[in-house]
Amino acid sequence: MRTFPLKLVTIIADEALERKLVADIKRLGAKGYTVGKAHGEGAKGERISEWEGENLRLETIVSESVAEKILTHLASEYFPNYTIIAYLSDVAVLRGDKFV
Amino acid sequence: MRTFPLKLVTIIADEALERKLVADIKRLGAKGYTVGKAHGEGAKGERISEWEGENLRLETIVSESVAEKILTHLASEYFPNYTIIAYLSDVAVLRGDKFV
Amino acid sequence: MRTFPLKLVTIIADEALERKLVADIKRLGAKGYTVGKAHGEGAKGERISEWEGENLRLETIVSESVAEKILTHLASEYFPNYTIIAYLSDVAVLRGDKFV
Amino acid sequence: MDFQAILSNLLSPMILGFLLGVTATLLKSDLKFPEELYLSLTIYLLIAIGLKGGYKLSLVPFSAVYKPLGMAILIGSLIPVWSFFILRRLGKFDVPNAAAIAAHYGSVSAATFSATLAFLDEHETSYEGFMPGLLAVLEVPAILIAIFLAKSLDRSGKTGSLREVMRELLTSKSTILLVGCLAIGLLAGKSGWEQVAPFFDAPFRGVLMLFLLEAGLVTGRRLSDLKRVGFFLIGFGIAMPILHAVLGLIVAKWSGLSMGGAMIFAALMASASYIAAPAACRVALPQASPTYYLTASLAVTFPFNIIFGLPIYYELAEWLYNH
Amino acid sequence: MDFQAILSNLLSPMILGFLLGVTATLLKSDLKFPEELYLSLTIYLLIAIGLKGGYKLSLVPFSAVYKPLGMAILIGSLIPVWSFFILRRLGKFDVPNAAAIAAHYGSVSAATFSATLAFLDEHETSYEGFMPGLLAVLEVPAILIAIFLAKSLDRSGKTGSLREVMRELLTSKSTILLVGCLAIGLLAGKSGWEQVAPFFDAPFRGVLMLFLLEAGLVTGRRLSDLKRVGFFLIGFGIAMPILHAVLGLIVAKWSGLSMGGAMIFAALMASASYIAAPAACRVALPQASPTYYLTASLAVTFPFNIIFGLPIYYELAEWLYNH
Amino acid sequence: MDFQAILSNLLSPMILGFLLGVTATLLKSDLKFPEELYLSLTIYLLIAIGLKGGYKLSLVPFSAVYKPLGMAILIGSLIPVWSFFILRRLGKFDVPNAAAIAAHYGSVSAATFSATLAFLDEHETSYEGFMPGLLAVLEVPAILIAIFLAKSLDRSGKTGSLREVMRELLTSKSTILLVGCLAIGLLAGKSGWEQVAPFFDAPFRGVLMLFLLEAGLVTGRRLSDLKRVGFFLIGFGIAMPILHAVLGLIVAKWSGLSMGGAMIFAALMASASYIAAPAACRVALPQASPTYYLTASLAVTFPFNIIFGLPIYYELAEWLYNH
Ligand SMILES: Nc1ncnc2c1ncn2[C@@H]1O[C@H](COP(=O)(O)O)[C@@H](O)[C@H]1O
Ligand SMILES: Nc1ncnc2c1ncn2[C@@H]1O[C@H](COP(=O)(O)O)[C@@H](O)[C@H]1O
Ligand SMILES: Nc1ncnc2c1ncn2[C@@H]1O[C@H](COP(=O)(O)O)[C@@H](O)[C@H]1O
Ligand code: NA
Ligand code: NA
Ligand code: NA
Repeated sequence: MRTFPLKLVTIIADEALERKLVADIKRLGAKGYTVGKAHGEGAKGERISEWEGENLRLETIVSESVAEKILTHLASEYFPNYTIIAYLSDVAVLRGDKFV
Repeated sequence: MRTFPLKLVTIIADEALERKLVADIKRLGAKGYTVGKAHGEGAKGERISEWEGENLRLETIVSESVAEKILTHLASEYFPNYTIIAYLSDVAVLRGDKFV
Repeated sequence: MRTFPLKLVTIIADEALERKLVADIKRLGAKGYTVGKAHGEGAKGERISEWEGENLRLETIVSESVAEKILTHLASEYFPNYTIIAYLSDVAVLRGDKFV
Repeated sequence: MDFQAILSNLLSPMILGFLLGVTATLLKSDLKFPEELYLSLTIYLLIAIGLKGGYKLSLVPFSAVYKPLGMAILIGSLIPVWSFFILRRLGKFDVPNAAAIAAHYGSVSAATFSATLAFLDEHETSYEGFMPGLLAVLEVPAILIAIFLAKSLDRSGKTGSLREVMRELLTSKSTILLVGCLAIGLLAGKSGWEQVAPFFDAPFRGVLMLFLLEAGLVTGRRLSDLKRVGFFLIGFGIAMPILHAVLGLIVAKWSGLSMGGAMIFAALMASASYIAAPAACRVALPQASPTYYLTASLAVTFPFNIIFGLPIYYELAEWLYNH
Repeated sequence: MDFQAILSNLLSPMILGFLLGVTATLLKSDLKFPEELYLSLTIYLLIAIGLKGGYKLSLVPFSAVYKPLGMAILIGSLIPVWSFFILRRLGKFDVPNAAAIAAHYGSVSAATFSATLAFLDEHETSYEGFMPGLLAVLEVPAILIAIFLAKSLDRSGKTGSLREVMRELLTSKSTILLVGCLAIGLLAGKSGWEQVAPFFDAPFRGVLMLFLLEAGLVTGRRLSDLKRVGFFLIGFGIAMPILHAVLGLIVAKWSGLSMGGAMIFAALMASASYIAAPAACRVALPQASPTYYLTASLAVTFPFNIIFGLPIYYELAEWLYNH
Repeated sequence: MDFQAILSNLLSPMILGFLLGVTATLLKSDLKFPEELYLSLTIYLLIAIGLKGGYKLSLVPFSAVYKPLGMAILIGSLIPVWSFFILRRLGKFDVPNAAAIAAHYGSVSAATFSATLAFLDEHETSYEGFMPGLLAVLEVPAILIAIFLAKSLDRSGKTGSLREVMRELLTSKSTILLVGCLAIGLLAGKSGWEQVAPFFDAPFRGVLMLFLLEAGLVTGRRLSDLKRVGFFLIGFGIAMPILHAVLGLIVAKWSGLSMGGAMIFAALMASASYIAAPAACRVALPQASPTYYLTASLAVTFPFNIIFGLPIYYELAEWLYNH
């Protein structure tokens, strides 16, 4: 089975940011994304889930260059103000052309 | 702590496929799996969650050869028709024998 | 964009263990964590979700040494008795200092 | 046609709730129902319909049931056949899409059924208590027939086995709840019904309003697909219900149903499935596109039926029964 | 034994709902309740029981309560002891499993309690209003005692601290809701109760039916484990409830309870926990297998109690109170 | 001040439910409502308020509405201005935090509104049916004004565009449900209202109790933040509601509202938003810390209003209307 090496960008952020984040990553070149619900704790302490909404966990598989663009954008536009973290990992996908 | 290198196969697919997918990956050698809910967007556009059901995000930790079999099977049986993507990543587990 | 290599520890366990697990990983040095819901099947067979509660999927990004400590602790305190698995993967984060 | 009747139907809280849902989506509101609430409302409606139907069934002689039941199954089995050929020939749809759409129009919608009950209650028109039995029975055959058509004509082997599909349909959520609760209502009788009626009867129309609000939210999101599905399918989604309703009214009168019963019979024939058929098609006909079958059934036929269809069918029924 | 009584109980919508749930699972139906619906129904039932119990408690003299309360705690504390030794000696279970099962049988089930209330309402038998107080009080001690037994006998150190367990039990969802709402009902009195009764009283039995349908779905999934747990545990799961019910009836009469109250007292003794005990055992006795304790309590004792137990205990109570 | 009134309010099931929720959190109970249940309860309350308000609006002459409506918008627009400057000058808050807190106190709380309705029903005091209209109208302007203040004073560019914020507020869940259901109630009239009343009217106070129990759970978790927010904000969270209520009462009387209507008007002015404002601030003022605005509105003002505020405002209203 031939697989293609790509980057998985995982973003954990305030649920209220979903629309904005999705619009931004699409603009930067992501061809798709997957979102799940999550809650957690970080520097800003535990979120009080229901009344404020929970976190989301957004994953998008992209090429290295798009991953770079997404991280740069997050670092400048989101990190200073919003409850958000992001990380990269390596994945191997079938049908690499679907994602780039 | 001694860890063992294994493959994590992540499958994102239409929730309606859960039974079928679980049966298939077990048959191909997976010893366990974990499923969470997700929604997302890809080539087929956004899913209208509630009425059609959401996506699922299935993870299974397997040996490299089982991972290979699962991907090959997905590529031939699922990719042509269903809403589905799959990718591989490297993980290190404790108690490697539990997974193979 | 400069990124820092860190470890992502993923723990899949009985939902009832959330408090205990969170307390333990914090004590061992984790600066944050993210939890999502999941269900699954492993050596102990399928969980009967609603009445017993589901599984949780806890992720924490930590330094290699903290990851080591968490795994060692899980192996001795949790693995013998509880429904739990854990694995490590490599991730690259922005702002590495946030996590160590 | 009496526009008064359409207008007065438009002003029922259920229809207004549906329109509010559509409007909210068009305004890009963040209003969203939790998936679990939608599932819970569906479970509630199916149980409530089943229990009340079963209880009412326990009150009437069973002999009246055979004829309408048989006719319902007959028409329900024919609708997917002619729909399939119309979609293939006139609509130029490929086999999987034609079959999937045909499955939806042959099967029935519990939401439309509920709206019909509320409509008749509001018009103080009585009806046979066993109609939920027809709802339960009509869900399955059309889907099986449509999938069978697709399989006979498309031998690519990519469709699931018919046997499997049948098993899944017969044990599907809606069949189990409807048939099971019909049986419970029948067995538990009057004293049983009275124990649960404060939960399953009195609040029914309020819950239905909530449900239709959510249905409106989903429909609204489908509206943008209308341009993609093309004029043919939109026309199909309006013409077929009217045709099937007229057919239903005639057959219902011939079967000896009351006017209220005939109205329900017609609405069932006119309705397109939104629970069982999409679920079955996603698994058994994965090549068929939800854009076609869901948009037609949710964004065209469902609103048409509950907004314009019900008062029209009611007028037709009155006309038929008074001549 | 009067089979009429069992049959008539079988035909209540609640029991039929339970059986429908079991049937759906056996048919491998995809019918599933969202976890959140199940949690919401549990919250509703606990609050409704608590509020009504508190309100009724505000109507009767408090002096009548001491004796049955004391006896309930006494028996509730002894049940896990003898159950534990029976399971060890006759059942050959290891310490953690014996303790976990004993914890379940000593503790009580709010679902069985609710079904008993519905049963008595249907039979127009009155009962003391303070019975929900017993339900609240009986949940905790048996679990603590069983875990204490396990800890004393098993020094491997793998069990959580008893103090921690006690704190968790006393602040658990069910204790907080039951005790808290008993207090609310008591404080808010008649005018308070009337404000919330249309939500927490009238629909109670309908909601209970929905809940038991879900309970049936879960029980059905456990049935396949019956062969794994063996005959001993199945027998245990039927014999012990009967024994505890008879004991309960005698003690209840001695404590001065009415026949209806005695019936509830007996049903509480006979019931096995399904909320508090599993939650506690998962954390405090992780070596114990849910296959044993959940299958016994959910797939054997719970259905036995609500289907056969209730009419049997009722007959026994009638016999006892008319002699 | 009449302590009897406060005590009797304290003994309503709704307030006791709230206190139970707070207590449960302080006891570190695992009691938690599924997020979906909370969302569903919110949807229910908003629809129920809207429908009933719309129906009642259909009964009264519309001419009575203009004056109170205009005054409500006027005061609702001024509250954030003076609150902002008080918070900046006296409270030493930075611009984003002062603006976010001001947005909360200028906007209104549907939960406080619901509790006020229940309070008046319990005191058999009638009120104008169109008050939910004020609730709907008052939610938005204060938030816009507060965000506008923040933007004018803070040019770092990190805030979202005001236009975007306005669009999101006008199409937000609560606005859509309130305004939409007001319209539905108005259009559907008496016969429409009667169809849905068994679901949206009779159980209202019971559902409200459930909702306030959950509100108590969330408030309890915020209590630990009280020490972090400091004395100034706690004082602000108590003094401003009283001030705004007194202002509200005077203006309401001047506008020709009945005593019950004036009480609701005052409670609206006194209340701080908990749905629309936090949602807007999270996105538009991300630099503002939820610790301040949520703790003040949820852990100080909300409990103060429903526990002490309602009876106090009622006394004041009685005094004002009898002199
Ligand atoms: N590039 C991507 N990254 C992450 N998830 C994706 C991506 N593309 C598709 N998906 C997920 O896979 C599902 C099916 O994709 P598709 O078949 O392309 O519509 C979507 O609903 C997404 O949840
Ligand atoms: N091979 C695997 N891959 C992914 N998840 C697994 C695997 N094995 C077990 N799990 C998860 O871990 C939980 C506990 O496993 P076990 O203790 O083996 O029953 C299961 O319920 C699954 O969610
Ligand atoms: N070290 C970490 N590992 C995993 N998730 C984290 C970590 N730190 C923060 N998070 C997640 O990111 C969210 C925001 O973090 P923060 O902005 O630091 O409060 C938290 O609610 C967590 O869900
Ligand atoms: Na049809
Ligand atoms: Na017991
Ligand atoms: Na205000």
